[in-house]
Amino acid sequence: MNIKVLYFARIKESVNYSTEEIALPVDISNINTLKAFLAKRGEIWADLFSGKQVVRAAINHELVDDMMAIHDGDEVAFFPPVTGG
Amino acid sequence: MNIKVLYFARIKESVNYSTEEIALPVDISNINTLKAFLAKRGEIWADLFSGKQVVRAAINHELVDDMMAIHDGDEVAFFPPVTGG
Amino acid sequence: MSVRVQTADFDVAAALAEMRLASADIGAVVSFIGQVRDINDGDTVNTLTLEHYPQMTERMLASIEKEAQSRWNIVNSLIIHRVGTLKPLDQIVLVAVASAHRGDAFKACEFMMDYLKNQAPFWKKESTPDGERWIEAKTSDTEAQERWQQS
Amino acid sequence: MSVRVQTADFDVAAALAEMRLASADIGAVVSFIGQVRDINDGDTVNTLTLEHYPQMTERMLASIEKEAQSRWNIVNSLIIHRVGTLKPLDQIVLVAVASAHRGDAFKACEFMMDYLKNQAPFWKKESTPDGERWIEAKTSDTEAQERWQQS
Repeated sequence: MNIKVLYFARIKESVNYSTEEIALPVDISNINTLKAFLAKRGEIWADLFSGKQVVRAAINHELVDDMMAIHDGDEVAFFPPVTGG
Repeated sequence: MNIKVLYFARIKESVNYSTEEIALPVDISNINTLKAFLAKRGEIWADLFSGKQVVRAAINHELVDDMMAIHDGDEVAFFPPVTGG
Repeated sequence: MSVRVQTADFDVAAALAEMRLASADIGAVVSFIGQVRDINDGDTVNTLTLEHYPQMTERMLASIEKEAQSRWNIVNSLIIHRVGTLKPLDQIVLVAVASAHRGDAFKACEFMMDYLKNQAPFWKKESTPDGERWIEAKTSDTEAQERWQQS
Repeated sequence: MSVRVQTADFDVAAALAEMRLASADIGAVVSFIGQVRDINDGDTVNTLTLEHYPQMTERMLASIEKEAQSRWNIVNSLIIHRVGTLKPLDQIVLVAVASAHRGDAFKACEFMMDYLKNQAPFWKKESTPDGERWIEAKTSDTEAQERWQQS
């Protein structure tokens, strides 16, 4: 399936872009497995997505936990803990 | 001793004046005994000061309880529970 | 720290701007505005008249501010309370607290209002179509104040 | 109920006046103003830049307002949050709640700020004399939100 992935704040600066389209392998079905998939892209990605850092996720503009399923066409976002207000 | 007594709000309207000077008998030494003294002035006064109604007291602009001693020259105030804000 | 009791209306914008711009240590300003409602206990309110005990009012409000300052980290605070005859939608009171962080400002502002309601010598009389009546003190206000004594 | 996210500054006076004058059912308006401090973690702050996730921000703020409305008796509420680059003493956020009685307004306003701090997708980056740095989320903010889950 195809999804859109967005990165924000410190994570966006680390990976050096803000958005990409990804055609997911069939075994990637939730946020957890997507993080593991991204972590294999190299050192910067491993550092962000292998669990050493707190990375929050949203699917279609809703905060979700790592077990949330991903569906074709979803907009997935990764970002650090929020600091507004 | 001589004191000044002030009345406010509903109590002022009941007694029909806002301030008076009173020369206290020697046995009137605190708010409690002053209330009992005022209660003897007649029906309106008895209704206010014999304990049926909540009447708060202040001495020299400080809220006090009924056991607080009164001294010569004090400004004593009687009023209903406050309702500002 | 300042306290004003006045018949004139007050300018919330100016008061809050002055408070927050006084220092770049301030990260949070919490304010409370109280206004006259048009219905109370089911009856229409035409006017609301506030009486007070002048010398005692300022003293009591200042002592409430001082107590708040001793309990929380606050940079500045302000109480403005009107007296005289007001009508629905008129502003009655402004309590504002400035602090570095929001928790202190929220707590101090609510504390000041709860104490003001129970200790500051103001009394309200409403004029309704059926005549005038003094407003009775509410048990809920006493309970609101008592919360602060447990901590 | 309304939510605004904008780069422009906002007019607290106009916002609060509009809110309180909307109805004579309103007896209380509690508001929170957040502003940029000039010192953070011991360092001078030259500018503060707020990034956000546009479609998600409005949605999350609206859901925070809705949750507050379900928990307390509130007549109206408002959240205005700025994004972009700000400097010390600039206003960041306004949260205001109007209600018949003060208890609801105080609780709902603090609740909205605590949830906004933990759930709304904003991120702050400060520019200091030593360079730029992202502000880390604070445990104290998480704890502030958790208080509301116990009730």
